[in-house]
Amino acid sequence: MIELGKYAGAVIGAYGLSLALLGGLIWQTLAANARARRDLERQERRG
Amino acid sequence: MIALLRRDLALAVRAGGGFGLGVAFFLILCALVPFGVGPDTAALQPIAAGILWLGALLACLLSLDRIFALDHEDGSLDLLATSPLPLEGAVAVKAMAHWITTGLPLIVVAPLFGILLHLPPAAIPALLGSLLLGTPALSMLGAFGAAVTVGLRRGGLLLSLLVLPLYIPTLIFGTEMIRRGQEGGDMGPPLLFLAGITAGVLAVIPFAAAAALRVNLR
Amino acid sequence: MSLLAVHDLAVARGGLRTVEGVSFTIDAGQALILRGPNGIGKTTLLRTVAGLQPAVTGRIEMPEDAVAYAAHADGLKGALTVSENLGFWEKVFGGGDIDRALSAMDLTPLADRPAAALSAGQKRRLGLARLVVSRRPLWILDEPTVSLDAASVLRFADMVREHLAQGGAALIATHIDLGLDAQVLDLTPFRAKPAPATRPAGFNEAFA
Amino acid sequence: MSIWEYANPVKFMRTSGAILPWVVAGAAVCTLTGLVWGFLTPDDFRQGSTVKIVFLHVPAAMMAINIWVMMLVASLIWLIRRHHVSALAAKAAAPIGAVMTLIGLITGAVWGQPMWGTWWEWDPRLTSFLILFLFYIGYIALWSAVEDPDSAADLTGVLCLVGSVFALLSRYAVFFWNQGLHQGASLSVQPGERMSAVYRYPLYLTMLGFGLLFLALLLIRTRTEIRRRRLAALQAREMRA
Repeated sequence: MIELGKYAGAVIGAYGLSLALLGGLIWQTLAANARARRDLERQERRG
Repeated sequence: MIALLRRDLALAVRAGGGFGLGVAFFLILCALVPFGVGPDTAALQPIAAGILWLGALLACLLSLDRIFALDHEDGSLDLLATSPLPLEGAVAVKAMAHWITTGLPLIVVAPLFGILLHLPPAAIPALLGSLLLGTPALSMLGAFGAAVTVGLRRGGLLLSLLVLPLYIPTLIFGTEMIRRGQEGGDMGPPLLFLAGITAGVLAVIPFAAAAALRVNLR
Repeated sequence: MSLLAVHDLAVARGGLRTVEGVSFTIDAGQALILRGPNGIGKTTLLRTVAGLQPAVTGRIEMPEDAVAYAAHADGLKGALTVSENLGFWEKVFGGGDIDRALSAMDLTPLADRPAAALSAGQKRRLGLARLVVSRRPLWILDEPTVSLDAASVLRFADMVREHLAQGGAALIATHIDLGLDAQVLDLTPFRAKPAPATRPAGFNEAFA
Repeated sequence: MSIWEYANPVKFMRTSGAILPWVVAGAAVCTLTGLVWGFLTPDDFRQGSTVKIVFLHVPAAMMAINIWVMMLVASLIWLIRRHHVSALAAKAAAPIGAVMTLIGLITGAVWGQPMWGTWWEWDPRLTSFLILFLFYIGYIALWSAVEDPDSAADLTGVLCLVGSVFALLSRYAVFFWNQGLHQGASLSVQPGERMSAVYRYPLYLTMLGFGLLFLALLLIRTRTEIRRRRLAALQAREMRA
């Protein structure tokens, strides 16, 4: 494990928050995409 | 154009509240601040300029949605759009009517409220000058926001969200000018910036607002 | 000489074209009545010709500043009196005869009433009186007789007839017979076909 | 063949579908490698381990501004040439830009905390990013408030134009208002001194990674918007028929 010194909390916090935000964005993007694809396919099968 | 200005002013007077409401809101805001921060001159004086500008800005925001909403509802906007008046001109005139009914009364009472907030008398010319130069831009930017959100159901809140960020430069230079007037600093640069922003806004924003109105009319 | 010439016009509502291939001309002294079922796009067509929204394709030719438009909303301010309301539009449109407009729609006795105190039919009459004040040659009217009683409809028809006699023209969407000597255009055959468009009218056509 | 043909939804779907896996792979490799490499760099003698935050802060801040510029260009293309995909791309980019701005703000505040002694300082750079964030929020809110897609595209386009001018203006105003505590150019740790190669190369890698990540997310989100639009269009057609 690398030594972060006295700023460990700040560094880990910054990485943690940022990666959580990025992860949330990616998850939302993929979920919305999957949903849109599913809805569209259902509509196209019907019509 | 003059006919439109006179009609809007007459409507503001007759519908009541046009002139008074903004000023009343401004008064309440200025009266509440000392309750929040304490009655000491030492606490009030440094923030007086900021409070006065914020109060003017919020009072101006209150009546923005009425600039176009009423005319949109009763169909006047359609008729204005087919009239010989260019829509850009109509936007400018309606923003001017808004300034006369809200901005101008605020400027008149601002020195009075400045005394309430312990603003030193030396800063009052700067206060008047900054409001006089800055508030026309507030009305015009507000007219742009109103044009974008006219006809939307949740328009009111969205209007504030869109317009307030646009007010930031005017707010910064306006309060900076008073602060410098208070401290006897050089008011030139903020004054020039404020005048420049207002001039630019008055020249360009009517076109953007008219474009947004045309989109919302079709 | 024709006051309005429309060539191969297509108009859209909600990003989908409603009617297409519409062509007609209206000469001075003529009126054209538009008919068609609800939702076919009469209002959209009128708004397009009035210049309130862009046409999808086609050309609209008319002299500049020729249109006076009147639709469901009368553009009245309740806080102003009847004559102040007319006076405002008279100034905006550059001069017409308010007294003549008032008498044309039998509003003279009401001239000093605030518009808010008028009944729905009286408001409508005031909205139509504005047409006289505008002094525009081409009247574009969308269901002008809504909430008018039989006597007012006759009065309105007289007003249109007088306008036509003075060299004006009118394009009217209405379902009732005004007793005008007018051509009738039924929009039903022009209903837009859901064929792929080379120039989409909006998102709904670009992505379908 | 002209570049404008990619503004056709069908062509866009085909092309973006073909390049998407490569972009995703590139984004994952560059971002992850860059961040891990950056995390393993030695501490700066003055800033200690907080220097590691630069590998998030600088790319996110760079993308926050670049994405707004991209939205401005896309809005202009829509307003002038009426390419529908362009308007949807601007819509799709906005939430990515907002998240990047937020990351820039958070990392900036955390990075400054040990030096400034406070979690938030009204430093002009941080403040102008806060203002940029407000503009992103307004833009996204306007898109979701207007129901008619054509009007929404036009109105947000106009807002993006006006907002760009005022975002820039606010930036100057904020620098006038409060001269900063922030360090000067982003690529130097100390003013006037170039960043050493130990930090520079992983930083370049994360910048490339964030750029590719944005491209990947943008393509996916634009595809989502196109599908949603197509669904709405099919339903509108059904209603009309």
